[in-house]
Amino acid sequence: MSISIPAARADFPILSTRVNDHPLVYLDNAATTQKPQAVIDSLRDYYTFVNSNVHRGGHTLAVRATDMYEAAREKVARFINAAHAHEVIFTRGTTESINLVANSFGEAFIQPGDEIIVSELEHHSNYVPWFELCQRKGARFRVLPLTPTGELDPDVLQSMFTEKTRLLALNQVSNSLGTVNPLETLIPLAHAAGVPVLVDAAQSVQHLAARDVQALDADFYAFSGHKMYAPMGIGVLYAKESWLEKLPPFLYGGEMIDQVSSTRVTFAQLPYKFEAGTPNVEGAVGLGAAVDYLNRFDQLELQAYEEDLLAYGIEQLRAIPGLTLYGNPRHRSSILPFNVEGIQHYDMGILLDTSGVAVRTGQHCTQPIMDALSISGTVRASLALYNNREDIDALTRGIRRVMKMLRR
Amino acid sequence: MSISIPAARADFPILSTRVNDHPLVYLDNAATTQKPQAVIDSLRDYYTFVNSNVHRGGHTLAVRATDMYEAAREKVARFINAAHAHEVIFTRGTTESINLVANSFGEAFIQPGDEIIVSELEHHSNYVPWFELCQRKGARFRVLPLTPTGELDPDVLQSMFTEKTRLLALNQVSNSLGTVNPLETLIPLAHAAGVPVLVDAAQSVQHLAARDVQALDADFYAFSGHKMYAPMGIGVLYAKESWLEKLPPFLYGGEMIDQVSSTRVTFAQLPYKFEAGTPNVEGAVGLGAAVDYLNRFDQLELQAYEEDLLAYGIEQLRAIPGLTLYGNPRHRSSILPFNVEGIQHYDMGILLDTSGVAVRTGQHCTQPIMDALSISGTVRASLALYNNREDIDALTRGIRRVMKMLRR
Amino acid sequence: MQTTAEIAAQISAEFSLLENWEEKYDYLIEKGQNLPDMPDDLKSDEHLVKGCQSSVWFVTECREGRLYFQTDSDSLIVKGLAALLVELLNGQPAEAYQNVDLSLFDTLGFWRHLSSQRSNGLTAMVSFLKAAAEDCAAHHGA
Amino acid sequence: MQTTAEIAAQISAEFSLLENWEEKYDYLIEKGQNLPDMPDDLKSDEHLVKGCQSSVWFVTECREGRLYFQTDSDSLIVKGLAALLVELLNGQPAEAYQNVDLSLFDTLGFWRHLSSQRSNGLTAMVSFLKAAAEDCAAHHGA
Ligand SMILES: Cc1ncc(COP(=O)(O)O)c(C=O)c1O
Ligand SMILES: Cc1ncc(COP(=O)(O)O)c(C=O)c1O
Repeated sequence: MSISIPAARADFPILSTRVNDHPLVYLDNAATTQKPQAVIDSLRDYYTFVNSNVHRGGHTLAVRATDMYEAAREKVARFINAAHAHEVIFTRGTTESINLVANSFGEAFIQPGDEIIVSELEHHSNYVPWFELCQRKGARFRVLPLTPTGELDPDVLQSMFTEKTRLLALNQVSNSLGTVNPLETLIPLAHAAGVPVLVDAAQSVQHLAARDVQALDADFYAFSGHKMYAPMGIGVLYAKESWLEKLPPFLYGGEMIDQVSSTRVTFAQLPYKFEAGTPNVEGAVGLGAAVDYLNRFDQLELQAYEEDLLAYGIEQLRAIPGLTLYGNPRHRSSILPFNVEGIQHYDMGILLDTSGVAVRTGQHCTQPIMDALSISGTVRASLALYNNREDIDALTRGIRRVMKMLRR
Repeated sequence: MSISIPAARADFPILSTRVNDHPLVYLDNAATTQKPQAVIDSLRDYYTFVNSNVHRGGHTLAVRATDMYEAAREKVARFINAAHAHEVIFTRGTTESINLVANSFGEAFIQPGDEIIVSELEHHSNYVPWFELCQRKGARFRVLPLTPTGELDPDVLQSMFTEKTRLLALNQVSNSLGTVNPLETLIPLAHAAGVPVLVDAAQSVQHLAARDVQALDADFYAFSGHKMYAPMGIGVLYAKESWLEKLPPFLYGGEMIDQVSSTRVTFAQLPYKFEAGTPNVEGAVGLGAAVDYLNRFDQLELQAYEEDLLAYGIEQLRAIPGLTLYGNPRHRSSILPFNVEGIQHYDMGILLDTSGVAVRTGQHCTQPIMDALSISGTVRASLALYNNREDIDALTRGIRRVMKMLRR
Repeated sequence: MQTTAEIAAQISAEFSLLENWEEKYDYLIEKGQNLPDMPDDLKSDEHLVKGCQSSVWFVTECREGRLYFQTDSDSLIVKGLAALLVELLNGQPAEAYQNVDLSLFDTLGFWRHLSSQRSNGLTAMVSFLKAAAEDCAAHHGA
Repeated sequence: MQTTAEIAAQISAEFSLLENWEEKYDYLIEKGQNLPDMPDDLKSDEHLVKGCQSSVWFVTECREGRLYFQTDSDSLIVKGLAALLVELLNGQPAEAYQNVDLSLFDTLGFWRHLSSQRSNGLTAMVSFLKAAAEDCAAHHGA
């Protein structure tokens, strides 16, 4: 049963705070989303009734904590339709998930002369780990360029595959432009060339219903809890079982160990092999609560609501004279990147804040995109399920006010 | 101003829950501690009033979140008396902290034929990362053996240093035996041999007042929030500035980047160079709240209280016929490891749990110690500041009851 | 021979008479203590089923599509659980192993308590027996 | 020439007349806009002080132990802050730079708002000026 989307706003206590004597208009959701009361309460309840380290067997609280931790894994597995719960590895976030693959996959499979392709649309977290891996291994770092509309061209990608290509890393939604990449085309192209694909889903898993990793046939799928209404400090690496079996561990210690002596070490089974040290049980529980929260909505309805709001935002921003909206992809999700002629993005951000409107400004950890667009940065408004047309109106009102202030 | 220690028990809401129809007697503190209400509330307040991604400048919430994150870093720096706040790197926990050093230090400084010394007292998290580093680099992995009392012998350590020794990794307190290692002797020995020292402080930073990293002259000092009354998913690597300047980054992406192009990447200044991706702001805030909480006590008084309780526990356990208490170090902290003749440790743990007493059983991620003692595991009761003599009495009563049940 | 379902019902009935955790564990441990000890020479790595905190050994034998087994553990509690498995399954046809309904352990309260998705001592034991039963059925069918 | 403390008091007094955030920013931006633009050829990497979200350039000159500087930024807000630094410090003796009391920015409200331990645009600017002043003092003293 789905609940009404506009009513969801009341689930997020922070949205009723005031900032600089104005009601908070939170449009920095691509950086991190706010948390529903159900998630906040899940943390309190965890520490008030359950908290324990997870371990094999043991006392009642330990069993309860372990069960909650593993139940969270199963919720996440179902949310992205993983074939097995043990294909879900808990990490700190997208950045760690990608670094895990860059290290473990890189160690096992990258040789001098090999090639790795990333797109020019990537966040630094899905760019620099591959750049550095290539440096370490003497491999070739290749960048699939943006088109003028801010999209990726499947034909260009096709032309870049060689028999040396070992991996394609790209996002599902760009955090700077909002471009939704056509994974349903790109992944089969890569697979036809024998190339596995890592998908950075940091900006998609919370917005697109198309998060079925089996339907997408993604080899690796990485995302962060804190961008999907869950707490900070928890994230996910999904990987196909066949890859996880083949990759060496990333970090060593704690629960990922099977046997240890001074001459020989063996590792635990999946998923524990990739979860060294005490896991963030609290974070996993909170992520599970966020998945439960999201599951209260009809997923297609939620996506339609957000797309409608985005379309409204695009329309309202385009009506402002002198405003440039960056990118013009066929399919865009949740991101409104712009500048107003003669107004530096940082100034716009600071002055919007004086009326309670929270946006992010700068390069958004995507310097390659900024270089491709020959700009120093953008103002970025980004949406979540609790935003509504009034938020967009507050944004455009704020922009017009800043324009009046600065253009004298 | 210090508050009374016995009264502190009321600050921990979970301690008033019941388990299996008995009041919870939580003696699994070495695995993870419970959280005071102040820490639990700090999480709720963070998400209700502040939550935002930290970034450079930006809107009001982002500035507040950044300030709280950096204030937490300063609290931690003062707590361990670091010379600079930027010597405090936030990680997920001890395991990640140690892996960070094993990777970055290992990458920069370990050559084939070099030697790394760890002690036989180490947790797998401070053993396996060095073992694996040695495997990768063709270096020699050397283990400083336990003495029969469960201690480390400075003379033996001295004899192990060669001109090839590059690092000594050891804990301040053993999680399996409670041995307090004489760092004030061992670190100078290592430094005299030109060997830097990594200290695993996972079991000491919450118990010993001797956590002044400058007085100890530790090169690296690693610990976990969740074992010191803070949330899960946050930990610390302290390292001397001079080391942090020299080490290459560990993970790549997000806020640790300065400039990026397809041919060149440069990194941010300390501490950000070592904090890739969205940090766990919530965790840092909770850790800051835990430090504030601990600072309400007189630190020497707190240590004396815990040592007195430990002495009582040792006395009471030794009075049980057929019980072996492991290790007999001159200085012991917080850990009571034992077995009762004829009773498997797992059975003891499960049956103690039926009367609400939570202990941990097994190898405690220290297989080398178990091998050295020729046992398959122990029952471990471990103390925190909220424990009292009644908890010890509940433990010994429970043990006697189990003995009656099993010895027919 | 009774079916596993019948045996399960019987064990449940016995258990329902016990009043508290202590009595339940007492009963479980007694079950284990009544099981004959396995000769030490059979307690080899080959027969060890990797548990977590305790060791448990199984020696199986397949006769005419039925699987028989002996078992032992250094833990009395695990041995008690293993003893329930003996009661339930020993000498049953291979299909009975595949279809065994573990909700019995749920009712006893031990399942939730002694196992968890992470610890799975019981799961490991049952998986081992299922694999052995599959082998047994395959040989018998062939 | 007035001391920095006197100038700071004067700026504070002016600011205290402003009623809200908008007016304060208005005033700050006006300060920036009144500052002469720096010729483009001086806006080189050599003179760039690494800020975070905006670029700010400083060209300094040391005369008889006093430090003079020009500054510019692509951000009007940063340029306004830089203009306050010009009012406060330009042409002061090197010691004045070392001892500058940044609590002025606190009172204005901008310090907390525009900077944070992480963003430190203002911190970066002041550190840069302090280093230049130190150089200046060293050369003058020598
Ligand atoms: C001595 C010691 N070192 C390292 C660790 C690992 O800490 P964590 O699991 O928090 O990473 C522990 C905790 O189990 C420990 O007791
Ligand atoms: C597309 C994309 N990838 C990766 C990341 C990094 O995520 P995190 O900082 O949570 O590790 C982000 C978030 O900033 C992102 O937007």
